Amino acid sequence: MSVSFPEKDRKLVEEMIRHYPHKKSAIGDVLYLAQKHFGYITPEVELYVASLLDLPASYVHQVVTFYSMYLKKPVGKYLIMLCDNVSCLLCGAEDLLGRIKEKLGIEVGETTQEGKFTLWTVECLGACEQAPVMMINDKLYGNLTPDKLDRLLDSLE
Amino acid sequence: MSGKEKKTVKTVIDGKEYAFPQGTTILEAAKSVGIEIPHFCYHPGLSIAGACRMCLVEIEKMPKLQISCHMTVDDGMVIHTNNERVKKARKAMLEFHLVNHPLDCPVCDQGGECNLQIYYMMHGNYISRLRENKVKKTKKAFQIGPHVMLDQERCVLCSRCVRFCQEISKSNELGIFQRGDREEIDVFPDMQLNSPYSANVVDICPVGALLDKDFRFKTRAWYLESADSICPRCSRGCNIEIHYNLNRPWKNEGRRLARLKPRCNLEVNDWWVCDEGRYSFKFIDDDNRIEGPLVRTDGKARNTGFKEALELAAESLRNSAASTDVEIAVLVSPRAANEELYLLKHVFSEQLPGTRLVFSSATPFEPTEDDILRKKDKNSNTRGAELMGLTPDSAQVWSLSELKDAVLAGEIGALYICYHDITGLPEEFSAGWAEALERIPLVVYQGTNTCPTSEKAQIIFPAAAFAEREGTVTNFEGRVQIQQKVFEPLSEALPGWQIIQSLGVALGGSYEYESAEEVFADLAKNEPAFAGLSYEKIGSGGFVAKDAKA
Amino acid sequence: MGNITVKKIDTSRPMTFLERIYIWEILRGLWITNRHFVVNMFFHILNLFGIKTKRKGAVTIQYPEEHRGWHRRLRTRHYLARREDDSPRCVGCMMCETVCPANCIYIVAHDHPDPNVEKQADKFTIDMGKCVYCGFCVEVCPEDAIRMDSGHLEICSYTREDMIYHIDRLLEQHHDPSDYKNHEEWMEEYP
Amino acid sequence: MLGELILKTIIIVVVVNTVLAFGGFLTWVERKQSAVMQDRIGANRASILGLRLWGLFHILSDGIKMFAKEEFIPRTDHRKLFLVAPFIAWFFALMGFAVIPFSNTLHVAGYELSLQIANPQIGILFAFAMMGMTIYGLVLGGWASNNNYALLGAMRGAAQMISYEIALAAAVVGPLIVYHTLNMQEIVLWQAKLWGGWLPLWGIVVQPLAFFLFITAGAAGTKRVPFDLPEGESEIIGFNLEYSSMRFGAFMFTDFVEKILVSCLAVTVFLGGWQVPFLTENGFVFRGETLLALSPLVIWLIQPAAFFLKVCVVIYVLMLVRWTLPRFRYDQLMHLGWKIMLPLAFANIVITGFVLLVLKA
Repeated sequence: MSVSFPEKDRKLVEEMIRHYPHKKSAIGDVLYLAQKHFGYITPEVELYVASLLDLPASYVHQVVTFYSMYLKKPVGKYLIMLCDNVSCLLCGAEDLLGRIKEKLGIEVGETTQEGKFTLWTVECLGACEQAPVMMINDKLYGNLTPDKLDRLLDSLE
Repeated sequence: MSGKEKKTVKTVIDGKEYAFPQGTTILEAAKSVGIEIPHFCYHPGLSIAGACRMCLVEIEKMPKLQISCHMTVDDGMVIHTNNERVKKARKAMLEFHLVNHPLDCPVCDQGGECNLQIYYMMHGNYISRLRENKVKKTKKAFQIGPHVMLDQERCVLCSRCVRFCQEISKSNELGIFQRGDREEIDVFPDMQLNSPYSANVVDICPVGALLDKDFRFKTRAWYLESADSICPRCSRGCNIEIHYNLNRPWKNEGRRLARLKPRCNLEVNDWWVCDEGRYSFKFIDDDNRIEGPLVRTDGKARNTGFKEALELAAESLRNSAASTDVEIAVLVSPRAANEELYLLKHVFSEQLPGTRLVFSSATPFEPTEDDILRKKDKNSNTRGAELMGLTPDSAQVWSLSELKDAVLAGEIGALYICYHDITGLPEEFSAGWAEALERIPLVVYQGTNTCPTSEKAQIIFPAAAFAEREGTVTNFEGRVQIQQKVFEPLSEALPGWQIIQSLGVALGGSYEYESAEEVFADLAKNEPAFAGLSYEKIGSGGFVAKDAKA
Repeated sequence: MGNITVKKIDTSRPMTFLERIYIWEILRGLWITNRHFVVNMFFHILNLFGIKTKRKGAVTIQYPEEHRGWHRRLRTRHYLARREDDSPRCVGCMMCETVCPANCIYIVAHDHPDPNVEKQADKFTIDMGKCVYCGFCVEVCPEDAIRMDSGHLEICSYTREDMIYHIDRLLEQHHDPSDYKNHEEWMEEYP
Repeated sequence: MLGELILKTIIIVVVVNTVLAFGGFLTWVERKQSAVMQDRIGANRASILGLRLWGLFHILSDGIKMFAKEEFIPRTDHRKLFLVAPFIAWFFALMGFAVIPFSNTLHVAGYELSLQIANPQIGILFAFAMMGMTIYGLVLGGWASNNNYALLGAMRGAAQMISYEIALAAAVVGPLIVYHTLNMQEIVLWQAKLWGGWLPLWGIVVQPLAFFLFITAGAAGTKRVPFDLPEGESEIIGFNLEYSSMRFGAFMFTDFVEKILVSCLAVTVFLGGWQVPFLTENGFVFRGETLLALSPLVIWLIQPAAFFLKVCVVIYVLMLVRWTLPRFRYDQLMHLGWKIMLPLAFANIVITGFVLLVLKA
């Protein structure tokens, strides 16, 4: 197998498996770990995960393709997830989206040339009280305005 | 099921009260009293998914409709399977199933045997209310394995095939990937649906999403006629249906037999058949079939007609028998039907006493085996030969190597070969046979197709293939099952029992069997293992011969 | 030709004496046929000498040279239609073969090189000698691929083999709509 | 003697060929006439080098077709009879023309030149005899076909023809009483009389009922529509069921020849034969005044032309009847023949005799 976890992560996987009554229940955690480690989940990674959890590869693939937050393709250093659901839309998400596109020169789903930013639009992020919101990697930013957005993007290295 | 008597419950279905064993699903219960409830995802051989929601029924005092494939009957239940509410729900479900289903019934091989079509005609027959474009997949039909084509657009996501791969073949190639309206059946990237049971997913697919590559576009389902038979490929003796087409000879490249489908027999093969068996029929309409009795003189074979060939064979065999130096050997095949084996045994021992019987269960096929269906012994009737005492276990019967030794010692004057292609067997059996055959003065070959062994024979009799003659075979556990005659033998070929009987008559005996059934009646009389059996008793499900378990 | 009027005859009334002796009626009959002969002959002779008359001596249409227009509903020889991109519309579903009451259609299908088209007819043969022109094949075709408005009525040949139309021949001819008349035009011309 | 032989031979050849050619021509006439009266055009497709001539070449193409078609001969014990039957009918039909006077007698260089093959005293009886003999061809054909339906058709035909033969003969008796002769030429000569100086005393004038009966019975005797039960072209199976090719053609052709014969007889007996009104040996004469003096040779040429014209008119009428009336049913046919025509013919004889007696007295 071409991909494998280092020793440290393998210990972590065993730890995860111990948390659940069934081995296969750990699949979510293990996949997330794999994504962290490999950047995104390729079929090789799925096969590796399957071998760790004694699962059929197709089962792992089902899980991976079901959840949108498992990345199937490489993304930039910063993954911008802009909410375009109703509340955010009403509060100006469209303007924000236009501003990002203009600033970074990419369309939704694309990554900038140097591989720094990837732009996604997502459904509700569960923070409508701060609309419009977006997430960059794991961090949520609310009450955005185009100026605030500019500053935020500029501040990211 | 732990030996305890199951409780019966009284349930009203569509206004009539019936009694069912407790734990029966409503769908099965209704089916047992002749009420078909539409369904896609339910299959009696698989786990219950409840994915398609087509089998909804109304149960009184339950607020919502219930899926009948999962709900079990219970005392006092009042079930409506076909009232307005149920029909409306079903119609709505069908509409959902059809939202993204392409309108390509004309090019779909499932057309004519497609549940979607049937249910649409039953419940819908409406004009689509859909205004949006249907979701189109990037790929239309593509091959996902050696035998299976997948068209994701047609899929209704019943997950039968996924469950088959998980539960029956345990090969897990298929999965339902993505979600929502992008959900699709597929194999894991870069993998193939190549389990030895892969083509079963075609049978269980209720729509045209999974199709047989071999059968693809050859003909249409409604042109085919069906007959019950037994798979000849291994000693499991899976029950099959032979689908054939005689009325439209321009279809299927002129081949009569279009496909084999498994036939449910819970004692033998459940609902399944392996791919090896499924595609084992090609030899029947192959170009190398032997079409007439051939007599080879000076290396040239010519069709002489049965009369001349039989007389020549009888004369030559008698000459060999008259000689005291050499013996006559008969190579018995475990691929022959019980009737043929019986006649071989009797005709030769009665007409040419001292004939040496030789038995070999070697086949040119790979001896694959698993604990699902496939058996290592790739002969359909080894057990039958065993029960008749034709295996080398008994002292009178030689094995192939014993025969070879005798041949090389010049002790064999004539060899009658049934179906065996000796030179085509794996090395351990066939070694040296090419030369050994040359040393036998007279080789008579009875078989269906031309093979290297038949090329070495002086007299060749064309035998009917398993679908062209009636006969019984005995599977590994001693179950005697009937192979029906589906269509007439190719050109001059005759059923094996008829050839042997005619040879017996030519040798001076009197055998007057009119049909395989009569042969079997005698067989049952004279062979203790088959005592009491008859075609009637065997029926379509087969019957385990007495003493077979021993 | 104007509208044809049919004289109403009351057959329930008893015959008059003149009718019963029959001879008078015969003479009347002879008079009618004779009148037709003389009148028609008169126009024939006028036409023979090159005098154009509005009325012709005969209603005959000299068929192979001239023919009446074709009604839109007329079923003529089949042809296989093509798509805009010139590929055959036929997908080889064999519905026409199935429905054909004369069993005169023979189709062998195979894979289309384009995976999105999937299936196509490899051989599509119609035995015109057997065809009964019922039009079921046109009716049943889900792709509108087989049509019976080619405008070819005169199907004849010296051999039976020539009556068997293969796919290339069925694909080559397209219909000529100018020969067709819709119902109103037709009724005007041939009331 | 030799001269007479040569002369007669020439006349025979001329008459026979004329009749046959005219018969062939009639096949075209029949088609065209029916076509014109039915607002059609009729056969016009046969062409030679693009020349169609209103379908005249159909006579030729029909003949070629008849000869070129496969001849089917049934398995029969009477093969020779089968083969010869059509020609028996054909032969006797032609024989009838032997006594028809096509022109007056011309005395040239000691020879009596007349377009009449023979002029026996019993001329008209000979013609009837020959017409009666054609039945044999029909019956033999039907019988030798070895086919029940053909035999039935032949019997039906024979019954019909014999029935009407009687009416036919009886119808002629009236005129014969008037003419007081059986000699055909004399019959024609008798009709040269003018009544009151202007009305030609033709048979039709002195015997109108007989003429009507004669035409009707003649049509029936020659199997013309509406009396075409023996053949029943497409509907009933007739005596010629087993015939094909030219033998069938011979039967067909016999019909046309018989039609001409009946017309010739009708013209001779009732329409003044070759007589042209007011044309005497000196030319056209009206009430003693010579209007137009003509040489005897011209007169001798006008007379056959007149005869031919009269025959054409009769044939036209016969054909007109054919395309007007539907076919009789067999019982109607017999009813008409035996219960109407024959009594009327007898009545005609009685009345004629009575009138003649009165006139004589």
